[in-house]
Parts: sequence; structure tokens; C-alpha cells
Amino acid sequence: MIPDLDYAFYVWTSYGLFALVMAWQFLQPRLRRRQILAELREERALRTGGYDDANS
Amino acid sequence: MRILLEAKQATFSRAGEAVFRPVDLGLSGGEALVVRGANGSGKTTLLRLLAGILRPASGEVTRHAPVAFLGHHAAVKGDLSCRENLEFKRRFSASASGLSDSRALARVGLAGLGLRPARSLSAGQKRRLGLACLLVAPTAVWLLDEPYASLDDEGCALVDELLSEHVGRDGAAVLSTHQRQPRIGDGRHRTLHIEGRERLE
Amino acid sequence: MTVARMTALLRRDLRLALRHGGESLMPLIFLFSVIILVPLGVGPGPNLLASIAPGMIWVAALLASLLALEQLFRPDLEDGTLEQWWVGGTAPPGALVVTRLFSHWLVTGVPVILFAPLAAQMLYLPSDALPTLMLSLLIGTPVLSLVGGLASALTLGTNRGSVLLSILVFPMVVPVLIFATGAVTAAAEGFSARAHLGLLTALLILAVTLAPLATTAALRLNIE
Amino acid sequence: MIFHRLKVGFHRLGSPPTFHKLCRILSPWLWAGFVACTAIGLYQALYVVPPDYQQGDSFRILYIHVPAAWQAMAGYVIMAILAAIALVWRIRTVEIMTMAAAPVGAAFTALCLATGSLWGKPMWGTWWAWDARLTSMLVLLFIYLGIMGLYAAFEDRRKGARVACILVLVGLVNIPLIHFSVEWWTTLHQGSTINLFGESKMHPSMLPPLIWMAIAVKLMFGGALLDRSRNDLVDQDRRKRWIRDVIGEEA
Repeated sequence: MIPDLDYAFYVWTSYGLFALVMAWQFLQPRLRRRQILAELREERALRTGGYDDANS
Repeated sequence: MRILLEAKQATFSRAGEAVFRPVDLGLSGGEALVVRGANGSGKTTLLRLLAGILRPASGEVTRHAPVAFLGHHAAVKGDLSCRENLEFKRRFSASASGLSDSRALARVGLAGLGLRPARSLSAGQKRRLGLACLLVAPTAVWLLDEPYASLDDEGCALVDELLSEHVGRDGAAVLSTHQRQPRIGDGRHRTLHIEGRERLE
Repeated sequence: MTVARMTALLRRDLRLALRHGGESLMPLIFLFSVIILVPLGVGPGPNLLASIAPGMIWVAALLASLLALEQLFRPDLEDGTLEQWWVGGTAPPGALVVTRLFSHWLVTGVPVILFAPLAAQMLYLPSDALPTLMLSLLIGTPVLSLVGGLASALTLGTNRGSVLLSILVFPMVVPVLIFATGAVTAAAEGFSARAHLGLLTALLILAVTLAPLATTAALRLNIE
Repeated sequence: MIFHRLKVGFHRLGSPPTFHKLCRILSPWLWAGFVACTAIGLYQALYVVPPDYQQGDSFRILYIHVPAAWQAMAGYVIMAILAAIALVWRIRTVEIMTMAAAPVGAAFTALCLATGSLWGKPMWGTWWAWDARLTSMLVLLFIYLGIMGLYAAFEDRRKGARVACILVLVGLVNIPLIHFSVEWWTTLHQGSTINLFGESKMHPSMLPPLIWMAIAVKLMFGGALLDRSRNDLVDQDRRKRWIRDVIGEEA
């Protein structure tokens, strides 16, 4: 399945770094969004006095 | 009387929100306008806008005469002496018609302190030096931001006197204040109340 | 009017620089600390020193101009004299920006240029290369001031500008450093330095035309 | 006329709720496109293309390294165009997009440097060479970091974005100069530059995966850019009413 390459270490490290960077670029905005939404929920709770949201 | 300073629906916005309601004003020689408003209502911003330091986010501000602006800071260099500061002011404004350094210093009550570095002056004395800068380089329009701040009673009276003289010479002035009621000339000055962002909502 | 303002500002800036006598000497002290410390580090061999001399003098000039950058506009912002440049909306602040950068160059660049022959002697730079070194400093140090002024204006609105300042300046001075030291090295090896100096002049022209514009725009944003 | 239409178009984009909606709809498609193109590209790069006559399999790093390098530079150009629009028309959403482009571009620059280094070790026998390409990439990384740092150093995000936009445009003038000077410098000091791959030597069969990967990272750049812009927008506008309306449904 996985091709047997010469210079395998260098090649696979490169591709691995690629995967890491892409994954981080994908995840970072989503994690940040979750955090912002959580903060907004807290702010709303502060305003309304409770966590009345059905979905939370 | 010729209009010296004009604003049409001018306002400034910070972080995308207008700082105060759009302002309309026209000021001709011999007039004074007192800007009143609570802390944070945008008095300083309005004056900076009129001075040209800020550009209006909407509307326009037109200046038909040279203006001078005296802000929270007196715009003097602490490492230079009072006289050197005045000399710079005169050269910077390229004016020859103002009071001499000595007379300006005497007029604002700083006689004898001319060679002191401005750094060593008290807050009130610094404000007085700022007023002296207005005298050595005369301009038609004065924009004074809280001119009474940190001045003693005598100093406040001095500001009133200088303003009266300036208006009497057909100059125009805009000043902001939140406490003292200015006494300019025979007491005829207009008042502009501005409302800040909080009041807008 | 504009010229009167520019001369007034230049007079005041130079007067202030003289008043801080010690601080005005900083670029020179810096230059000579580098010139003295590096031989102590790499050894006194004339050949080695001669080969690294152009780079060392230039890096020292660069760091010397960085030293004063933090103070280029900040004191004026804090005491309210900077916003006076825009009052009235008539006098072109760009001219005042150029004046301020010129005085920065007079205070940080010119002393380095004047003392470069001495430094070159101490580092055994071949005397044939000395005119080229002087010329490269004369053309290149104004670029350092212009670029540094831009970085200083950009970081003006931040609380702690100094680290950021060096990060911003570093990419912008790479071409200057390369062409200037290239010129001196070429001259030291007996080649013509005209191509390098020509490119350095092109950089200077580019910096003179564009940097003040960007600096003025950045200052304007930062006083708002 | 075209100019005017562009302006109107950008102003419509400038409305935060519209922009937010656009990001939400567009971003998943871009990411999906990225995954599809990467799948094709990686398959071809690893299985279809034969080993290089001289470099063996190590040349396969090219399929990461070169798209990353292209994207690092293309990302800067995109960011500079956005910065120019933001400064001229003062559109806040475009300012936000400009600032969101910087970290993504920096990530590609770092990836390009790292893979270049990983390629250099087996080929040149060293992790780092003062090669013109590597050196200018390193400087580019610092420019990206400078832009991010400047933006982050301001308390007023809007002001920070506008000042950093000026820096982006300054960099646009600066980067070609750096590239040219560094190339000049390496030819002077090394006699000959080491070429990792001569463009002419490249066999036609090596090309398709490169193109797939290049398209993939372009799509990914768009997706990440929109995701980040959307977050920044929500973060800055958290007290505004439209946020309550939009987020209310999701939270």
C-alpha cells in the first residue's frame, strides 16, 4: 500500500509536515470559532441571567 | 461677517461607529462657540476634527483661515526652555505679527521663567505656556480643548480675558469645557451640546 | 510657509539632539564598540579582519541607526507636537516627515560616515576601498533612515514597539546591506564597484520617493 | 465603469452579515475541493510518477515544496491586492481578510522552508544553504511575521489592520528587491547556485501532480482565509446586533 521509497525519511517527513500544516489551518479556525461562540453564550447569559438556550 | 470655519454634517468614526452625532456649524469672526458634553462624548474628537488632525468619516469640515489648536498636551518640548518653545512656535507658523516672547510670557504670568526648561513647569504653568504659544503666532481661529483644565482661578480668568480679546479682534474660537461656564466678552457666545455614542443608542 | 516650517523643525530637532549630548554620541560609541569587540572575538589577523571589515562597518551603521528609531516620533506623539503637524490641514506633513528623517540621518548617519575612515584603518581595510566605503555609506545611510523612519511610524501606535521595530526593519535593509558591502568588497578586491553603487543609488531614489509617503500615511493613522 | 462595479461589489461584500454568510457557504466547498485535488495530486505524486533518474525518490518532495512556495508568494500578492482595496475604499471586511491572509501565507512559507531543508539534506548534504531561493523565502517569512506582529500589537484592531495594510504594500515593493539582491549576492559569493530542479529537465509526466497540488493549496488558502476572516469579524463585532441574530441560530 505505502510505496517503498528511497530517501523515505525525507519524503515522508515532508508529506507529514504538509498534512500537519493543512490540518492546523483547518482546525485552528474551528477551535477559535468554538471559543468565540462559547464566549458569546456566556455574555448572553450575563445579560439574560441564565443559560436559557435550548441547544447548549 | 466672513465665515472662518464650517462643518457640514461632520462626524468621526472609531471602530466603525460614529463617535458623536453629525455636527453642523459655521463660525465667523468675533464669535465663540463653547462645546459642552459629558466625559467621553467626543468633545476632543470634535475639536481635533475641526483642526484637521482627524479627517471626517462623513460630512465635511472647511477652514477658510489659519487655525491654532491647543490640546490636552500643550505641545511644548520639555527639554527646551520656554523661550525656545515660543521661538519654535513663531518660526513654525511663519508669523511675524505676534507678541514678542517676553511680552507673551508676561501676559500669561510666566514672567521670569523664560529660561527654565518647560519640563520643570507645573501642569498649570505648562497650560499657560501653551496659551503664550497662541499669542506669539496669531491665528484667526483658536481651537482650545479644555483650556481651563488644571488652571487656578486666576488662570481661568486669564483664559477668559485672552478669549475676549481674541474675539474682540474679530477672531473666532471654539473651546470645549465640561465644568466652568466661560465668560467671554459681554457673555455672548453660543453653546453646542454634543452627544456621544452611548447617548446615540 | 512649508520651507519655514521645515527649517523651524530642523533647528528644533538638532537643538534637542545637541541638548542630549550623550545620546547623540550613541551611534559612534556603538560603531566603535563593534569595531573593537569583533576583533577581540575573531582574532587580530589582518586578512580576516580586512575581509569582514565592510560587513562589520555596515552592520554597525545599521544598528546605530536602529538605536534612535524608537525615539523618532514617539516623544512628539506623547507631548502633542506631532499632531500639530496636521493642524490647519494646509502645510504638507510629508515635508515635515522628510525633515525629521533628515535630522535623524544627520544625527545617526553622518557621524558614522565621518568616523568610518578611522574604523576602516583599525580593521585593515585596503586603502583603495576607502573611497567606495565612504560613498556607499553616503548613499546607503539615508536609506537606513528612511526605511527606519517608516518602521518607526508603523509601530508608533503600539505599546512596545522596539522588538517589532527590528523585525520590520530587518527585511527592508537586506538589499541595502548586500549592495553596499558588495561595493566595498568589490573595491577591496580590485574590481569596479560601479554596478553596486548604481543599484544602491536606485534604492535610495526608490526610498526617497516612496518611504515618506508611506511614513506620512502611517503617522496619520496612528494619531487618529 | 468596471471600476465602479468593482467598488459596488466590494461594498456589498463589506456588509458584515453578507460577508459572514458568504464565508459560511463558500468555505466548505473550498475545503472539499482541496481534499479532492490533494487526493488526486498525492496519488499521482506517490504512485504514478516514476522515480527521477538522478534524484531517486527525493524529488517527490517537490510536490509539497513547490506548491507551498508558489502559494507563499501568491498569498502575498493576494494579500497586497486586498490591502490596496482596504486602504483605498476603507472596507472593514477586506481589512479583516487581509489580516487573515498573513498567518496562512506564513504557514506556507514555513512549510516551503522546512521541505526545502528536508530536500537539501539528501541532495546537497546540508540542511541549510545560503541559496538565493531559501534566503529570500526566509526573509519573506520575517515579513509575514512582521505583519502579524504589527497587527497584533495594536489595541484598536481596526487601526492595527490599517497600519499593517500599509506594511503589506511596503512589502510588495520590498520583496522583489530582496529577491533580486539576494540572487545577486549568492552569485557573487558562491560562484554558482545549486539548482534543485532545472525547469527544462522536468519530464512532462512529472507535471500533472504538481498542478493538482497547486490548485489544492490555492483552494485551501481560500478556505482558511474565509474561516479566519469570519472568526475575526465575529470577534470584533461581538456586541453588534447582527451577531445576535446570526449567532443566535447557531449557538
